[in-house]
Amino acid sequence: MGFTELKKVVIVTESVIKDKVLDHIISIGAKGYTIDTVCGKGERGIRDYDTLLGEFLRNIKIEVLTTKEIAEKIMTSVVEKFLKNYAGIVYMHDVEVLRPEKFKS
Amino acid sequence: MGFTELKKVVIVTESVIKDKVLDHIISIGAKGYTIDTVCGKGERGIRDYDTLLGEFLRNIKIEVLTTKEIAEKIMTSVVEKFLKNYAGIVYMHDVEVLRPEKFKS
Amino acid sequence: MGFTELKKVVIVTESVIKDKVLDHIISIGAKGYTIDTVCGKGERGIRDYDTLLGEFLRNIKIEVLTTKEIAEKIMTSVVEKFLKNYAGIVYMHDVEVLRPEKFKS
Amino acid sequence: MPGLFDMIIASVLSPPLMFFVLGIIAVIAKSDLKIPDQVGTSLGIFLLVAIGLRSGVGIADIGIGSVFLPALSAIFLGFFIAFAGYLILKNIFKFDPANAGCIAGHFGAVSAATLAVVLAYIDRADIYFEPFIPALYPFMDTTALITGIVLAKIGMSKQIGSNTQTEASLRQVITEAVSGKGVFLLFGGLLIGYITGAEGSKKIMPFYDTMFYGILTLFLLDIGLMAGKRLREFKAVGASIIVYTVVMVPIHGIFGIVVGTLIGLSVGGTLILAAMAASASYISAPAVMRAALPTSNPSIALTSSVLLVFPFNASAGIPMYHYLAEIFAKII
Amino acid sequence: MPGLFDMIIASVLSPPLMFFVLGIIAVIAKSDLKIPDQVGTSLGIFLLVAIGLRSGVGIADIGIGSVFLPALSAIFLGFFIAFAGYLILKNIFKFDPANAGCIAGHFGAVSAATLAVVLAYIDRADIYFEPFIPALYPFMDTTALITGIVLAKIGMSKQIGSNTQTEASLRQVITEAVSGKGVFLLFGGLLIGYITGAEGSKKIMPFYDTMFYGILTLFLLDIGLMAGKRLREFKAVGASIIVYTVVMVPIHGIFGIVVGTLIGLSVGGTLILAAMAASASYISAPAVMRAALPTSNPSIALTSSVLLVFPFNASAGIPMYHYLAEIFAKII
Amino acid sequence: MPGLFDMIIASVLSPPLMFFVLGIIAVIAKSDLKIPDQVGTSLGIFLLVAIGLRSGVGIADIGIGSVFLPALSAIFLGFFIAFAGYLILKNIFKFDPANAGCIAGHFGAVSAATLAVVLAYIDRADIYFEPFIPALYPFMDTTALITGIVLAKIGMSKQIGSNTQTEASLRQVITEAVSGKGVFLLFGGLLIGYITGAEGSKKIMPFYDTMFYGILTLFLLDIGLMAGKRLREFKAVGASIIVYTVVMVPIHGIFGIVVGTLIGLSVGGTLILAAMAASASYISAPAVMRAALPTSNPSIALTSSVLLVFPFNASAGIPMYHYLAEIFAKII
Ligand SMILES: Nc1ncnc2c1ncn2[C@@H]1O[C@H](COP(=O)(O)O)[C@@H](O)[C@H]1O
Ligand SMILES: Nc1ncnc2c1ncn2[C@@H]1O[C@H](COP(=O)(O)O)[C@@H](O)[C@H]1O
Ligand SMILES: Nc1ncnc2c1ncn2[C@@H]1O[C@H](COP(=O)(O)O)[C@@H](O)[C@H]1O
Ligand code: NA
Ligand code: NA
Ligand code: NA
Repeated sequence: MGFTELKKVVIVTESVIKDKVLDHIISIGAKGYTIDTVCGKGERGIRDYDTLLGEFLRNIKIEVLTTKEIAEKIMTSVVEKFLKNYAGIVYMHDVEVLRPEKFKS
Repeated sequence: MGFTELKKVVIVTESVIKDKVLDHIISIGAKGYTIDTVCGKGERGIRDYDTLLGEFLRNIKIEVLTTKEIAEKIMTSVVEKFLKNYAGIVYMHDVEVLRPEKFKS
Repeated sequence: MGFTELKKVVIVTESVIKDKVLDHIISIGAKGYTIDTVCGKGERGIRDYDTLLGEFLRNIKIEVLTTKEIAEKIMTSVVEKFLKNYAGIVYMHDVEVLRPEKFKS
Repeated sequence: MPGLFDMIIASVLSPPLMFFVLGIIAVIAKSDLKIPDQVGTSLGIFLLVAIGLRSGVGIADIGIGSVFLPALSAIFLGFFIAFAGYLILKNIFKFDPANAGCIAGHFGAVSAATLAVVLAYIDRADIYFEPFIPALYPFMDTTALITGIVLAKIGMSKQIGSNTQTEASLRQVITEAVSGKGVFLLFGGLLIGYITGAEGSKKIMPFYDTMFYGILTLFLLDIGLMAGKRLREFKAVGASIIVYTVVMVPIHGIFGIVVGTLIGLSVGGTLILAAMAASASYISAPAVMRAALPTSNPSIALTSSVLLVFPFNASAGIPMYHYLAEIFAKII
Repeated sequence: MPGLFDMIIASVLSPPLMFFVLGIIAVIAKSDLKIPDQVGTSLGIFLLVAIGLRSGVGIADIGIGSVFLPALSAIFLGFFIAFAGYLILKNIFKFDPANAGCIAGHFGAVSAATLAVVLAYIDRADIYFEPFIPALYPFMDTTALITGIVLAKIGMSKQIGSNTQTEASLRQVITEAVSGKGVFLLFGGLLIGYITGAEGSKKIMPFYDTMFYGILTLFLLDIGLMAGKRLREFKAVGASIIVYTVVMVPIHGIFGIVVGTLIGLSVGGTLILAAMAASASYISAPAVMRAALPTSNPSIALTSSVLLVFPFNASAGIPMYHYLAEIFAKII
Repeated sequence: MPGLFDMIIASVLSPPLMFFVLGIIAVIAKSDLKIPDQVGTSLGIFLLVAIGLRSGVGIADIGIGSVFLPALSAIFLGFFIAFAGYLILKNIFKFDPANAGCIAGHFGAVSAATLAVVLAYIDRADIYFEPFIPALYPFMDTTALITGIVLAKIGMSKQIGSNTQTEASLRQVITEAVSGKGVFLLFGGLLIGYITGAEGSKKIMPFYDTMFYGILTLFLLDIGLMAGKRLREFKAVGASIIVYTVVMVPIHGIFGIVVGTLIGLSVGGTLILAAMAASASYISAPAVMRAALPTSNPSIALTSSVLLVFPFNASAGIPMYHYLAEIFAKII
């Protein structure tokens, strides 16, 4: 088993658009994702979900391991499609994996 | 204080084997870890823990900062020992730390 | 939209100093952060928050995207100011972002 | 009936409102108090199920026929308040369509906490009401949210000169509004209460009844904490929303009184209808609006709902509507 | 005693089952309703402690001696259902050892929700039962899980021709099954109820008694939500499990009736024993099996347990076992 | 009054203490049982609000004047226990200032669980107490925490020869101690109970009263689980803390009895005051101390509080204080 280089894309955005974002990244070609609920602060102020408001002030963090091409496509399209109107950031970096076929179509 | 390069290994796998995986990475030489509960999707479908089933459909994400050698050993052995039968991924990337002695035996 | 290289700094430390650490990194020049509650193990033993003790044995993980200069300043100052007396680690690595202006003063 | 002033004082000094105030004080005093979020959510679930069950048992008693006209009226009120609100906010206060629809939807929709508070009020005042009235909540609430969203989408599509997307997502808007947690629980509890009736639900009602007022206090403590956190957003609310709130909330209440009296409800029933009409939503509406209207900022409506509308209704509003409902009942 | 058909209708229309159905509907209607997971877990904790306490107080009343034979019978039932299930699943339905043991363990184990539902049924029907019977749950449950796991491990080691690992981990399997949350809470509650007795536990029982049925409704709502989410997995279940379920669940119930009647339990006690035997576990068993048998897929057993076994038992099954228990009691 | 020995046995066999023990056993037995953390936190919130409300209603009854002297005494006890503790720990047991202050603060502060347990004890023993006594908790608790922190800071600044930072943060220390969740809830409940009185709170008290003992059992189960997890830290506690605990806890209780008797409290009131004085905090104090005194290690105090102080007080301590309070009442 050798190590293969892939990209990890991270998206932090509003919980209310969770399903739309997940459908979107799968449609672009991601084979999976890992997701968690987080809090944060950015241009749009503090987003801290510990209230009755449920999803409203909650952030999600989505991590996707995928190829460089799909990673770049995810980044640009997520900014275009979602981050104009919704709070969020997106970034990526290199990672090394075993079993690269798990992450490719 | 200068910056030293180390590896960060990330393991996402099933919560039911949490203790076994943690014991394993410590036994290989990791000095610590950070762990959290996450949801996700991959080859084995959606794993979303918000149910009565407790650990059954829950993922954990384990992050370990360690040397390159131990990192590689963790990756290959975790795939061998656990990821044949359990859902999961493992990957690593470079990080820079201060106080490198904290992470080495 | 081209990709710009920035640093991601990660701090894992005790929940009781959350506000102080957040104020500190903002004062140094970070424009935002993402924060979550985690468990972990290190030099100071196991820190697992699932008890009545609230913050006492809870870790937080803070992630900050920022420039290399500020990242380095955050790392050294957090070690100086907090990690002498409180459990914790801090590390950083490169990431690529779109819209770099979001992360700079 | 005691004087209006005494009724207001009694409302202000009732445990539920005092717990709300305690929550606000906790935030101001920088206390680390919080109701853990999963527990807060569950308190709300409990209250909605309890209200639903009680109403369902009530309907089983008096027959489903008498619910028809009141349900229509609730739909009318939800629609009318949101529709008028949209026009006022867009044309008089110059909001863009997305924010006009968003705010109008919040004000037309119903606050579950206000509904619980008015039920506690009525119980204290010991006046009769048709037991199914609380069950009108979903009708008014859903209609208002859909109206606000649809009007906003129409307004936006007019501006950018296209309505393809609007058509496509209208069904989704309606589905989401109808299947929203609050509406679903109240309807579900209602159905179960209706089907099992007083006899069948006998074993479970002690739980829901004994705990109702106590749970309400903790729920309002939680809402108070949320309201307290919104205080720092208050300056962002802006004069126009404050004016809109102060003028329209009592008018919405009066709409409710007029409609309730005209369709022949008792004073108690009319009062509940008025409180629902006057209330503005803040728990479910913000997330619904944020998802449906990406360019809207529900923070404004939310802050106003929880810092102005709720405290007003829970203190002076409800006794006022009660007072007016008595008068109207005599006139008509 | 009313006719069987009426008894079934009454069960279907009882609040607990209706809340279960409401949960399923919520998922189908794509409602965002969920019982927060920590709260759902706590509802289960409450029910187990309440059942344990009540049983313990009961045993304190009648003396511990009379529990011995019933406990042995529960162990026998747990062992027998899992053992027979393993052979049937492996030899007739051609499952591999890991999955045969996994599924057989689920069906031999006990569903706490079914236990709560049969207690609610008995309370409604107002029939006598030996108060310690619910305390047999841990005996039957633990035995079945261990039997399923051990048989699977033996079957697997035969296939790969080695049994070193099996020996080593048998102790671990037993420890885990016995210290599992459900078993532990019921036993713990039992002990406390037994030691403190009716007098000592007087102060705490109003809490556990008043809230039992209400908590049960919310718990079943949560189980309904979980069941609803499993619907999309239903096609993965496969014909063989469906056949196994449909044929074996009533037979397991009848085993329970026969054993209960033979050892001289009352009709009520026999009915509870039968419901436990017929029930299949879905809350704790999947995680236990997934950890102990890495190559098994507990999803299949889980889906069948919650979508077939539980609804059958909670609607038609329990009245049927009641009916048969009455008949058997007369025959023997 | 039954003999001391019988009173101790009755305390040991009371459901609350047995649930505490059950929690410890669960950890030892490696059970996967846990009370989900948000729910555990909420159980504590419930208990504090309930105690506060009850006391407030009590004060409304007897007038606020009679609270003044007892409140002063509680402040005195909190200060004195922390102050004496600091001196003893620093000079006799040779702790550094930070840890001396940290430990002394924990022992001067009050455990809400012990307060609830002594209330359950008194209710069982059916003896009278001034209803406002539980409301003294915040006075004693806050004073002790602040005293411990301030003494530690003074001690530290002496060592490093500077006290600028101490001055600056004293206000912060006090603010944090006073606005801490526990203190805030008890005070808040108290105020609401006081303002609404018995009549106004009639609707909500059934909830708080019916559930108090039941919630207490689950809360103590949770504390037992936490205590069990601390077992592995026990060897880190060290002989000096064990000696300090064993000697000082009963002495703290006796301080409470003396003060209570001197200011003319009833035996019941004196007993509650003594239990508060003898108790040591473990839920809120550790995080407060960890934040305020970065070089302290609250684990030591915490482990001792929950594994030594609480079990002692909840079993033998409270009956002993009761016994002594009766004697003192006769002497003075
Ligand atoms: N510089 C940053 N570093 C880390 N996370 C950030 C940063 N800026 C924003 N975020 C995260 O992205 C969310 C939305 O950001 P924004 O759109 O800037 O309000 C915030 O709530 C944070 O969770
Ligand atoms: N491409 C991916 N990117 C990020 N996380 C993944 C990916 N694939 C799988 N995962 C995570 O690993 C878990 C197990 O994956 P699998 O074994 O493929 O089902 C999933 O539930 C996800 O949390
Ligand atoms: N080698 C490591 N890898 C990942 N996380 C670590 C490591 N060491 C420590 N941590 C995290 O940092 C926290 C504090 O570490 P420490 O100060 O070493 O006790 C731990 O509870 C972990 O969450
Ligand atoms: Na309204
Ligand atoms: Na069974
Ligand atoms: Na004390």
